[in-house]
Amino acid sequence: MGTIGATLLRAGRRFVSSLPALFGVLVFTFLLMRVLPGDPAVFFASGPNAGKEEIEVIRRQLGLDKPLPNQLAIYLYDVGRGNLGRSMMTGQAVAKDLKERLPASLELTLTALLIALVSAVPLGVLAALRPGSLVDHGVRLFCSLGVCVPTFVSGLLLIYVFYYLLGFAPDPTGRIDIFATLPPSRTGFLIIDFLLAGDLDGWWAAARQLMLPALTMALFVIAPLARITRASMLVSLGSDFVRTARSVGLSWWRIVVTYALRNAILPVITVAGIVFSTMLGANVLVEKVFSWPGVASYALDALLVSDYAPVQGFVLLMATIFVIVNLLVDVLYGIADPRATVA
Amino acid sequence: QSRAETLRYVTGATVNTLDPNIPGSTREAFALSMSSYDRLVSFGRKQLNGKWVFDLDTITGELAESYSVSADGLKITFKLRPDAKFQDGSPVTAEDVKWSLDRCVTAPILGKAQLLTGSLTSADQFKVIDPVTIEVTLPKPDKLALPNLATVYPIIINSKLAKAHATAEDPWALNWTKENAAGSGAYIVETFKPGEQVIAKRNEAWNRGTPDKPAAFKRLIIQSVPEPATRANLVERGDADLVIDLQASDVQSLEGKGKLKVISTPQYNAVTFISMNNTIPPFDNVNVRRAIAFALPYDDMFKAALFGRGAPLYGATWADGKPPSGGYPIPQPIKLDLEKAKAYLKEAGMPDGFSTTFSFNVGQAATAEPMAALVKEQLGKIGIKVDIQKLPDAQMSTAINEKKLPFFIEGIVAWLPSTDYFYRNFYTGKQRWNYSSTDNAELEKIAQEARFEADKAKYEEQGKALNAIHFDQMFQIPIWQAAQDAVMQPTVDGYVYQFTRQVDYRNLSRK
Amino acid sequence: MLEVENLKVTFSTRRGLVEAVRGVSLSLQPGEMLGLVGESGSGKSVTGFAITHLLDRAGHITEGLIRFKGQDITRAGGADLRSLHGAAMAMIFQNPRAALNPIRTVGQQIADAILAHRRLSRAEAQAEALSLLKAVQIRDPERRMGAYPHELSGGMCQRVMIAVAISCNPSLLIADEPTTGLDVTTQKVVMDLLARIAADRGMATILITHDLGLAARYCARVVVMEQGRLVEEAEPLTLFHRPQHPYTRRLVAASPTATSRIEDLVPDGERIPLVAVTELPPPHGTPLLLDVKAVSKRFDDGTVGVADFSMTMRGGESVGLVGESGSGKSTTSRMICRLIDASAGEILFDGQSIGQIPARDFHRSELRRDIQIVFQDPNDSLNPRYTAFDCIAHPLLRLMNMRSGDKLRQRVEECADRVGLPRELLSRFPHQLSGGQKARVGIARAIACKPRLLVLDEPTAALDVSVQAVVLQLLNKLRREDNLAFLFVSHDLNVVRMMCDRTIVLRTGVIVEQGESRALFANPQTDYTRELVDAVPHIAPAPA
Amino acid sequence: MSTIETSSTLRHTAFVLRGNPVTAIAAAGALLLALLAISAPWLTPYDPIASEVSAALQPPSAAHWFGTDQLGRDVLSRLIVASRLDLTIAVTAVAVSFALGSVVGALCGYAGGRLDKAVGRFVDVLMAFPLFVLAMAMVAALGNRVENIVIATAIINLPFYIRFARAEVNIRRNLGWVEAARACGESHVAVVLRFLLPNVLPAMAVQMSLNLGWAILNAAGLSFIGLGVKPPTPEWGIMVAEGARFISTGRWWLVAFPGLALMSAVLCFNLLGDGLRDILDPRMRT
Ligand SMILES: Nc1ncnc2c1ncn2[C@@H]1O[C@H](COP(=O)(O)OP(=O)(O)OP(=O)(O)O)[C@@H](O)[C@H]1O
Ligand SMILES: Nc1ncnc2c1ncn2[C@@H]1O[C@H](COP(=O)(O)OP(=O)(O)OP(=O)(O)O)[C@@H](O)[C@H]1O
Ligand SMILES: [Mg+2]
Ligand SMILES: [Mg+2]
Repeated sequence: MGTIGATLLRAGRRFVSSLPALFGVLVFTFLLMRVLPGDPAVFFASGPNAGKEEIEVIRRQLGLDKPLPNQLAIYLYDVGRGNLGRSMMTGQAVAKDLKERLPASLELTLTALLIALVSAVPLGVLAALRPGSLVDHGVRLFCSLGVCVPTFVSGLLLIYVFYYLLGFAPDPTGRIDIFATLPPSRTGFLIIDFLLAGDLDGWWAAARQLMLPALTMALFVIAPLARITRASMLVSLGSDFVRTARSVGLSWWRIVVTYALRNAILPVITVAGIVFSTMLGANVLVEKVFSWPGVASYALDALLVSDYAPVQGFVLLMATIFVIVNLLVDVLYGIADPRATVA
Repeated sequence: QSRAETLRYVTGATVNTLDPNIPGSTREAFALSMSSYDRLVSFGRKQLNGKWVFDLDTITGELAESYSVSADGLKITFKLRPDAKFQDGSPVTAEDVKWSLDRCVTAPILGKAQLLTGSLTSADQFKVIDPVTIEVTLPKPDKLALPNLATVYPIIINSKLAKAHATAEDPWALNWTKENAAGSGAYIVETFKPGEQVIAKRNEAWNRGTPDKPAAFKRLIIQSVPEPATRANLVERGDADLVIDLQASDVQSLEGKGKLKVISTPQYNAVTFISMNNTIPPFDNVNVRRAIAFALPYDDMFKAALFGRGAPLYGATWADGKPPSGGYPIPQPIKLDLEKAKAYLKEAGMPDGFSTTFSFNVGQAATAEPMAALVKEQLGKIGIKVDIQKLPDAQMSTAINEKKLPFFIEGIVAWLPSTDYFYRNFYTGKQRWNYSSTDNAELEKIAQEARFEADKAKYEEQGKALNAIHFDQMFQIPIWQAAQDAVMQPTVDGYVYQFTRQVDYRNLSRK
Repeated sequence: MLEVENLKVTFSTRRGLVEAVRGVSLSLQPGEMLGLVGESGSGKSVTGFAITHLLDRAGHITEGLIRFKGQDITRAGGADLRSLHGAAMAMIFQNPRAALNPIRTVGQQIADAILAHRRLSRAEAQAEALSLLKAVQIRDPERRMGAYPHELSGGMCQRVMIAVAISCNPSLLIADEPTTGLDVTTQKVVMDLLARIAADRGMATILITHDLGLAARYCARVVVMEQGRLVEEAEPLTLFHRPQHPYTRRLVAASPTATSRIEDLVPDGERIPLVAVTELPPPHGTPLLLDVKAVSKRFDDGTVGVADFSMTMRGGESVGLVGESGSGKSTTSRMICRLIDASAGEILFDGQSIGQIPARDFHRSELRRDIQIVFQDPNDSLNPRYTAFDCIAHPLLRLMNMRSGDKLRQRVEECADRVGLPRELLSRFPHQLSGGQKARVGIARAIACKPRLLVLDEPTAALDVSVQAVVLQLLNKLRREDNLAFLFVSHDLNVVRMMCDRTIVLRTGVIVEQGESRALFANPQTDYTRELVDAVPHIAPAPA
Repeated sequence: MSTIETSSTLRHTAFVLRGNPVTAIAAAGALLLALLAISAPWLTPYDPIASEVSAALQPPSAAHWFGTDQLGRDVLSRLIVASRLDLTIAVTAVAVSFALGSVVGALCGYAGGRLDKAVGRFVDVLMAFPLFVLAMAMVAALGNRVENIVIATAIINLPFYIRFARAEVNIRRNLGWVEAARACGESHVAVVLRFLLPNVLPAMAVQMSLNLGWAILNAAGLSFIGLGVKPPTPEWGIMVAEGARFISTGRWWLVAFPGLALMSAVLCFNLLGDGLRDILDPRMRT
């Protein structure tokens, strides 16, 4: 109980200490967007015959007619009230857009991470058990191959092979077959919602849809995860306490899993946290290729047309998730390693 | 509904609003609004080179059962269909029409600038005569007035519904119509997810199609698929029914396979330019512009960028050097002729060339990038050093609006393509669409005169004069009208090339 | 019970095969405690691991025979091995904290070991574990069951380790340096416990250690190893008083005892002749070389490292600083050496206040070259990217403004000669040098620019006794030749007694006692000092 | 460096490579790549930017080994020339972020205190950014010139180097030899830059070689969304991105060859990492 309390306390403290970073991100994005040479008012006032007047109207609508410090103050005030502004591109409130799209991104990223972890950890362990052997080199090569293909290429290739040539995969157009009926939205995660609704066919359809994009992303992150698993597994296999475990005759499985792996898992958690955060932001390309209605592709489109509010909202969201993931990693750390609570 | 009764249309763009008037509306939003809203009138269709295209000259009633133009051309009277109903079942009245048109010319929305070109500027011009009759008054006869009412913007909105959602700051309920359709159109929007998809079902009560019956497809799915190669795969595998924005190379290969129906129509109302800003040196020198016009690798560009899909606007021969027609655009007597180009450069006092930047839009990269590479290579041969700039869309439009780009690729499109309309809107004034920043008094004068010219022959002469000035001054270089390649399942029928350069879903049916 | 015959172990390494054990034969009776001593690298641990089959993957038994209770287990594997491990023979390792799984509770780990060999329920195993904890005399065993290793002190960890090892009643226990890393006081307690448990349960024990004193105190029989070979086997008294083998002789001589002098540590042949012996204390009235007035150090995190520490030193004087781990010895020496700033107090060197110059700027001070330091661990006191030559030349370049060239080379070689470092080693990198060689480089570096005060922070703690002996002797010689003043930090009281005129005893940053070394150790005034002195294991005095 | 040392370095390198075939292959690949980049202008069979539209989109043949692209340019020639730009981008981006990140990180790790906290905050802000989006925004803001792509890539790599250097220096700052350097009269700054940094370099080499690959991928990603280097400059990422769109029309050579080039480069760098550490670390030497 004491340790849980301490962990929570630490997490809380860490959260508070990351607030300035969030604020920094907020301001920095705001400024960065204004530095972009594109003027959203001009872009969006691009109907035929749009003239100065239309541009002015939009500018006023976006609040761009005010001096920069005022804009910033208004923006901060709005954000404080949970209003992230409106997207010119979709015409919706950014908060609403993000809320609708975040589950898609999260579902994809989490699945990818899961696939990556499930394959990377055993591979890493395998490599660590026989360092320098053929297995080790093989694992290294396999993982490195995954990380050296740009995701958009592997994505397009997977589509070409599994959808176009073989027809195994459903059409790569988003989260669910367009003709399927959606389950009542409870979590926003389709594969969970379908399960809750007891619709197994729907679940299977959603899972199939998820497979290729998740695989594309997973391929890209197996390498760092396997690498860190191998490295920390090597350390913990070589450590004194594993030798102790051997000296008292524990079974092989127990030594590898309970003793070595559980100790080796800490850095893996850290890296998984980092990987998760970067994936969430960097899966723009995968989302584009698979027409996945996620937040990253949303932000990319907005960025290209200098639609400020969505980009700002997206970055803030990502930063918040980053902070939350860090907290989570901390808490996991606390659970996985009793020593962490002392530090 | 069965799959056969559904039309699945995939596109790289997205529908971002249900009200086409909202600033920032996309072309896809326009297309959807054609089906979700009705207008008073609509364009007819005609066959051109064996393909159906919209016909500017036939204007038929849509919500109007009939219309009449007074002899002096100052009054247009519309009789509404008595049986027309909004999608919520309430009847369409003249009040609704007046409110909608008032809104179009007063609210700060896109329709305002458009209707202006048809002399429709004020709410006073619209008068309710009785519940099914409305009268439009014009300050002077304007042949674009009626066509303007067939364009995308003057949608007829269910005014009672809209007013219920109006607020003091937003008297025209713009915020509400953005996300809610309150029209009488052929399709009722069911799901609207900007950036993902729109799903609409057929409005069974709608009967304003050509043979007075509802649209053919029971359901309509408009889906955003950003990756063009994926769109091609979808339609090839039969998962999508229709797509119009494929890459030229994919269209070529799909056409070659012969499994699908491919209808390619040059975009008659659109022109792609290599533009030069006539106020930025050295492009302020007419001879430089001429030199460029004769130094561009037209054929190569056409082949490499468009795979030969479209209508070239170069390589014509004008007998006795005069424009053969008063239409716009017409093919120009320009071609790759480096000797000539060098001569012009010399005349311009720059025999050794100069350096400049050449810009294009990231969104257009698929065609613009090979073009730019070719332009750079060719111009290099006459000493013009070109630095290629690839700009994100918003930056490009901002830079163009601020007249900062000397040399770039751009395109124009006119919904009401008449010669004077093109010249007035794209060659005059300090505004964004005057890409070349042309300021030519003679051109402006003739164009303004032509606007209200009723005599066809005279109009033709004016058009020729404008074309002659254009060629002489070479403000910018029209290069082609790219093709609109509609690729569809062989079963899909009724595709018509529309002024919006989008699909009008109401035209389509399945054999 | 255990018989080992002509055991040979090789390791395949990147540099080819390394023969670590080259023919060891020994035997052990039930209930006997055998000492296995020798210097670092002599193959003690490898012998232990080979017997228990815990060698690294790279290691192989190439020859020999291991018989355990009459059974040949040389090539045992799989299930045999597992039942052998723990149930028949167990091992206790050097660093107890590292040898325990940091993320499992003490109770779980003991229970794991029990469950590996006996069919019990978890609860029964836990109960058994608790009784084991009681057996190793841990205070408050119920509470400790749920504790993690990091929550325990080093001594407690070692007790837990013992509990794990004896959990299945093995008949053979191999304790590989069970007390290195522990305080002298804790060492005694743990060893006593181990001896008692072994006796109670009739376990045969092999005690691996490099501390002859320890072996002498607890073992009935001691074998000495050198470079993978057994060189001598005897009872401790015989061994220490009449060593047969030259290696044993050297080893015995090098181990400091309560009465030994520096000169005794090294066999006659290797003794360095003292040039000028100025045993006399400097005359009264000479100005103080170092005057430390009430300095204290409080770290950023609030820990008080040293509080109100005062001392004085004269030129050529040698002062020892002793105390248990964490008592502030290093902190004090680093403050005096001007590597960190004191939070309060004043330091005068040669009459000048050097405490006022911030440590950040002290490198520019004239006095920098007068105060030099030699560090505890020779392994990390040399820049891995510098050759020995570079290391020694470094202060010359920086503090004496010498340029690279013949003169520098000459000076470096001279220093190397003075510390007895062969010149051909100068081009080597630290990892290519032995511990003793590295220590010499460190000393050469410190004396290169002829300082007046040398601070030595446990300069021999990581060295073997024989190397330590040589280094101590060397230091002593240098001190006398150059009339250097030493501030000598160590936890080995015997060494301090030999090296220092005066000794200061520190405890949690506070001076407990100080005085003339010999007197202080002969007759400690405080309990703390007495405990320190008593805990040092000695080879029993020779029978008269 | 004396000749003794260089020869021992070489011997050591050879030793490491022999013991680790994967690294050896990767090293050979990287070397080949570097040679290719250096001698690119003399190797290309055709002018990489000269178009020949009549010969566009030809499959591999004896004349054009890797086929031709949309403008009839020789894919092989473009590939070879692109190696130059790609390696330049990768190497400069990594060099910039390494130079800046390691120095700042090392100083922070050594000094601790307020500087450390301030920089830590800055790094937090950077880390909290979705990095690829940051790169996109920066390229969009600054214009898609090669320098800007390099800067953007460098900035998004920066936090890793700062953190890494900070951590590595932090654990070493109290080691004997560091204090010894101080006692030998070195200032704090000199200790950090001349003593600590070179010692953390081997560990960072792994990160660097990974980042080299990553930088190339990053540039490719930017190209894919249209923010890559400007045409007609040949660059692998652009070639792959353009070629990827031709997959469905069966013009596989447009994506396959640039894709393979890019892949093998990234693969080499990735696999090189571990070996590089062994080579650079003097402690691994005999
Ligand atoms: N895993 C290994 N690989 C290669 N050589 C090894 C390995 N383990 C030990 N050795 C070598 O075996 C020899 C004996 O080592 P061992 O650990 O037994 O020494 P030790 O007597 O226990 O010394 P210490 O007192 O330092 O513990 C040493 O020279 C060492 O280098
Ligand atoms: N940088 C630091 N920050 C905070 N506390 C420190 C720091 N350095 C030392 N301490 C604390 O100051 C106290 C004295 O430490 P010091 O290193 O001087 O002990 P020591 O006597 O040299 O011990 P040992 O024999 O283990 O070397 C310890 O409690 C230690 O934890
Ligand atoms: Mg040992
Ligand atoms: Mg210390």
